[in-house]
Amino acid sequence: MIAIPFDSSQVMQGIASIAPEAILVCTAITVLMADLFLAEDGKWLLCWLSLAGVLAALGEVYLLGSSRIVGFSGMITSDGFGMFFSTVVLSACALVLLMATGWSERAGTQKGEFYSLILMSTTGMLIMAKGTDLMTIFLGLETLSIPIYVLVGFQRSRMTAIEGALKYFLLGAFGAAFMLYGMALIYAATGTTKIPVLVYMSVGGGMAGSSLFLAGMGLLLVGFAFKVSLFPFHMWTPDAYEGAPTLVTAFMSAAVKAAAFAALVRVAMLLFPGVSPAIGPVLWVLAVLTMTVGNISALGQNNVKRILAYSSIAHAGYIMVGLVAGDLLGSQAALFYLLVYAFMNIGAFGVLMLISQKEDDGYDIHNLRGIGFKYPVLGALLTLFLVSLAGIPPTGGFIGKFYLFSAAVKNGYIWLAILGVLNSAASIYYYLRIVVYMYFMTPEGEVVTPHTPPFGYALALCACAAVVLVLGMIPGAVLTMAEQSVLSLLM
Amino acid sequence: MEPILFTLFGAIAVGGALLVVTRKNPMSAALSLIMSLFAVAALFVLRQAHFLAAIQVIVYAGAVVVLFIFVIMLINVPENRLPIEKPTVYRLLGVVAAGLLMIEGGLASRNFSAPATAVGEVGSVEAVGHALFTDYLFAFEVTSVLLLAAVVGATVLAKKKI
Amino acid sequence: MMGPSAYLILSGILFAIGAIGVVARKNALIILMSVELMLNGVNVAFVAVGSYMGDPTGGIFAFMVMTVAAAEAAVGLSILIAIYRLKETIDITELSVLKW
Amino acid sequence: MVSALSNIHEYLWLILAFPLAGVVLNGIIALVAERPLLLPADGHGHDDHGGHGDAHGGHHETPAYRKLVAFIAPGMIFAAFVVAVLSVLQLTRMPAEARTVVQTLFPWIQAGGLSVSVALQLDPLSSVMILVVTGVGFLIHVYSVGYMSHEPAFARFFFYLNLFMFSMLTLVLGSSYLLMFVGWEGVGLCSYLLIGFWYEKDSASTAGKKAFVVNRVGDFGFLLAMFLVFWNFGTLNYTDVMAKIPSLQHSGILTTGLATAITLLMFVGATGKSAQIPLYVWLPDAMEGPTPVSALIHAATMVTAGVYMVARSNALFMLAPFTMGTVAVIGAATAIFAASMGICQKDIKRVLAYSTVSQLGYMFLACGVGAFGAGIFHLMTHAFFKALLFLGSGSVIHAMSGEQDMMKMGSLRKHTPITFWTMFIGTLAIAGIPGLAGFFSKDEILWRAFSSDHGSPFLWAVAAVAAGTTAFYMFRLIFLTFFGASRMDKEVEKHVHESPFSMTIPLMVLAALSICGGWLGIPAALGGSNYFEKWLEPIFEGGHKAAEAATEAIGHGAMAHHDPMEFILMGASVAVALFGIAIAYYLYMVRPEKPAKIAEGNPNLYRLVYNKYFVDELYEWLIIRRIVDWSIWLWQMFDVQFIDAIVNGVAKTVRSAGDETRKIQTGVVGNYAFSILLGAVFIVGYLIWR
Repeated sequence: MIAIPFDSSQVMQGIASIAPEAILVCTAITVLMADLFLAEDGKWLLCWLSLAGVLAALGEVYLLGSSRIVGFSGMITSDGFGMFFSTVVLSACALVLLMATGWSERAGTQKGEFYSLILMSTTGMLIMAKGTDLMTIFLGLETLSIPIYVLVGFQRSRMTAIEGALKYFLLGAFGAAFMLYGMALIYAATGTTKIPVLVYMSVGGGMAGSSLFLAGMGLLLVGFAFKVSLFPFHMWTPDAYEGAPTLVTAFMSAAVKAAAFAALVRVAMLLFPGVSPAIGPVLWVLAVLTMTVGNISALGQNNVKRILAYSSIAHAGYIMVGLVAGDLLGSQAALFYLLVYAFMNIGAFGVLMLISQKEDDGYDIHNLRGIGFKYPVLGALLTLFLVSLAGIPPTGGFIGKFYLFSAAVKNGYIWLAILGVLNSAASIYYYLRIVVYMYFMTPEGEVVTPHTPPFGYALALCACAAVVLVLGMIPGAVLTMAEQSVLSLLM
Repeated sequence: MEPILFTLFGAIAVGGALLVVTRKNPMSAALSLIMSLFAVAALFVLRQAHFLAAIQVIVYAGAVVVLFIFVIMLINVPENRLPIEKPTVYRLLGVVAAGLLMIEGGLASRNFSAPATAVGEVGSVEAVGHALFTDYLFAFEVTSVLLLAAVVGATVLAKKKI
Repeated sequence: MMGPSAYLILSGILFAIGAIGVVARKNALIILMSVELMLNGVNVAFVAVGSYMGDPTGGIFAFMVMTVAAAEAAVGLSILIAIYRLKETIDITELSVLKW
Repeated sequence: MVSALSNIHEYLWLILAFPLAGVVLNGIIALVAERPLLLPADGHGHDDHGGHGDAHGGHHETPAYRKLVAFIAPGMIFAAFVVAVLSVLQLTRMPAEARTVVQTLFPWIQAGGLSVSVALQLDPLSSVMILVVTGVGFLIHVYSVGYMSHEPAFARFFFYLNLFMFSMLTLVLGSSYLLMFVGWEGVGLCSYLLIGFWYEKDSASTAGKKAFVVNRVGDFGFLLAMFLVFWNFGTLNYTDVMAKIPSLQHSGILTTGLATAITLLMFVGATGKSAQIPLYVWLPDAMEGPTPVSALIHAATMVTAGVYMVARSNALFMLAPFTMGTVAVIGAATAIFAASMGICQKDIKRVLAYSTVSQLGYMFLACGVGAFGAGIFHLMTHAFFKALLFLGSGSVIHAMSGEQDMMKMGSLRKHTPITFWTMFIGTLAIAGIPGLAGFFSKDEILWRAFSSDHGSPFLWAVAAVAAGTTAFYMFRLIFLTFFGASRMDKEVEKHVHESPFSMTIPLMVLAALSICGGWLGIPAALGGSNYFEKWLEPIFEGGHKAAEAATEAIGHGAMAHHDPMEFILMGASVAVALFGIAIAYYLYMVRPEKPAKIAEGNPNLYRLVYNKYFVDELYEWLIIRRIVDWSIWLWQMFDVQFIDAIVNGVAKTVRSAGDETRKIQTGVVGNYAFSILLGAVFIVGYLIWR
């Protein structure tokens, strides 16, 4: 019998490293329990309760700060990098919950399960972003995915929702299997799954000759590529986004993408340099194809949700540009862009949720006719978010794209930058199309009447708009933060 | 002894897997899946992973596939309403692609070699338990969240009235 | 003499067969089983590598994969039940309202 | 007071702050006061006005908020103008080599080796620009108050207009390429909003879209150029970039190839914004917007941003002879090409639009032959007379109750004397009649196109023919509009009236500027001092120095200012212009009436006269009609069919490619999984078999 040693300082350190996650899980369970005891007209409390938990977790993230805490024998590390992505994910979650205050009622998601699933998914995201062991990354991925599969199909009486859930689930499991196979091959090649050890082994091309390791990295990349929806692993995206309740779509597009990119950036910054001559071209091709396919497919769409889904694919391609560049600046730009992207995308979905009357048909672009002048604030907000998505100054989207493409130019990927800028130019067309419908198309019949957002919802929209604008005009602080967090990763 | 047993159980596992993907009736597929899973459990024993072999039988073959069978019987699609599946070029391409992946995986795996010193008492209940509650405690805890999410999710989607 | 790579190759074969099932079948239930098959194939690799290396990670990883597989099966099957209630089919080619 | 003035440069930010305040105030007013307009209950009134709101009779009480807007919007611009004038005056008192004032407002981006502040730079070049932008902008704002007085969305209009002014001033006052780009995008957005202002018109919203899409192609070039500058210079500030050129040249980083790449990409950006071949297509369509918008954005300010960018980067352009050649050739080609298409237009605003494209071509021609000062000089004078012409045409349209077809005008001279005389002055100026603004700037360009190291007689000849063509079509416009018999609808004719003072006073001021504006730059050959060129010299001498260093050439010394050739060419260009006017006079004043009159009075005589005129007929048939036909053909074939087809074709191809790409999204999970599997096979295969 081997006694398990108990080292209280290590346990404390471990608990400290996962304190935000612990808060989230506790909140999730509390919400589930509270749901049992609350009367139907008291359910609105659940949302605020969840929000309080998320904000507490966010506060805890900042209490922990960017100091490095290695927890649980190196399974998870709380550091500046984790802090950055925790901020992104938790703010996205908080925004979504704020919007849920005015939305759940009519969407039928005013339920303890809904909120606890969101919270558990967020927990998974934090774990994935902070994981320093392939196992942790995998478990984080699953913990974030399983609730999302369910959330996509939450309005299960709607055929599109449940169909989207099925597709996302089957492909998600399929994609996760690839990632797992990759991890197994990496493990076979190196005998470890701990990222720091892998870095030690692969640095300076130590593993570049091992086809086992290369194949493992390739399959790992496939898994990540699926989650961040890179071509040709992107096909689930439009379907799942369209089918899901819009609030969940907003959450997925911002938070899931950020978490998956967090792990991808970690792996890319730490492990890809060791195999860069092999994997560099792969990333290059993926970035270009993803941008192009995403943008081109969005051109002829009439469903606004699908447009934004394809746009989210294209944006994954832009962010990949930063990873192709592969240096500090590139990753920093990717981080910054993910933050901006979270806010502008949630904002855009938030406005659309108010305008659309119902899921599915409600998101037809024709419903936007005449909105712009009749509801100037909504119109202006949506225009702002779309302008930012299109990468036009003075919005955060522009700064992000500027950094991404200039990182590419700096590292000699001129053609990548050219293709990226061309793509960005093409993407204007479909963002603009939405604006044109809002402002320049006369409505056939009545202009739809958007829902009046309650206070929390309006607050979320204003916060998104403010962040998008502030990051466009004074991005310095956040850029520095992104830089610091990438540096803390490289330490 | 190991090569012979490996070949035997490996063949059963592959055969069972092939049956899973070729059977028209999901029930036969599920039973073939059990066969394959049992064979894999035997392989685990060959690699001295006794604990995992037990778990494989109890959790995988026992619980998961039973769940499958339960659902198959619950929704009980009549034989004549099962999807009609014919060999098409697309399917052939799928097989070819999967075959290519297999060849690639095989080529990559070919030069896998283990350090000669390795002695494995890592698969025993005690060793696994020790690792699970020391180095991998966190992973173990995360699975609890994962399972909770799965329970809540499954209820939300499958119960009659929410 | 059989080398340790034989287990990895077997793992690849099981994985590929599972992949064929996912790509080629129309019956959602069988697709789900094929995914389980793929995960199972991966487990063979983890366990074999772990035991050859004398490292517990492989075994633990396989253990985690089983847990995940169980969770995925539960969620996946409940999605199927919900679908069947709504549309009385588990044929994925009939479940293609969302496209383009 | 003196102390406040002595450091007026510390208040440079006010030039931006005033329009911004206007944006905010007008935005609030638009939201509060014009909100009812946006609601469907009042939708009818909106439609009635919006459709072709240029002019409507009917007198109604002006609401107080409209008076407020009418005061705020031009007032803010005027305040900015005052600050600009004071700043420039102080700049003139500084020694020539110290005339660069940079005011840092706040740090913007400081990370990853990039350090960009929001900073304003006042130097001779930007001082010219801000004076033109605020000055002409102010006049156009005043004019708009009258012109848009019947527009229901009055505050919204001025909100956009002030927003435009803010962006444009950011563009010209910013101290770095990044800030220029911000302004560049901003003006593009405003231009798009204002072109589509009457969005109920389908053509208006399509035109707006076209402008935006075409401009993106240009922006693409600008962005890439900016990246290249940043990674080779490590900075985007103009002063730092210019300062680093010698050392980078020395260290071999800044090769001719790099300079060519950067400048060509910049020029792609400039062709988009400044409507040069092949990206000029959006400008004629942009005339769907209200006329003051055409005057402000599509004639005087925004479209000259490309010229400003090229002039701003002159030091880089001088290092790239190939780009210089391209700029010159494109400029000259655009000048003649657009001028020839102006000949056949019937819509009064489209004539002016093609004319703008053509004049912008002149400016680029000047830049391309290294005469950046002349280009900027022409930019300024063009802003005066083209704004005048556009506003005049707006006044005409106003008088004609919205009619824009010149074939339905005529004899307006009697009804609208002020408009006629001011437009006549503008026409003389653009035609290059000696003494007026256009003469000096255009002649400077023609002379430099001929004499500069980068120039050639061929470029001169092209530009001179374009000048003659310009004179022709501009006088055609004048004759068709103001002279001859009335071809107006009876109904319209009853209402023809001179515009109110708020519209005519800006016309008169601009007319005065169109006369005197050129006197700043009277060339030495005519006994002037060419003050304008001297003023800009500090900006452009850096470029010439750098170019000399690159070619290792010994300085060419001062340009030979007293070359007798200059007088000959000057005379020739004036002669060409007069010839153009003469043809226009003959065709549109003499010819159209004579045959008809004679035929009425005496059939025999008619035949005689007809025979006598037979030579003329032949001549006309052989040459003049051919030219007009050719112009129409060119316009139809090239502009409408070819270029439009390319633009639309590319859009259509991409879109149908998109529709095809989407088709792989079959909706069947298995196919999606297959795609993932294939992707994995390719990636792993590449990695292990590489």
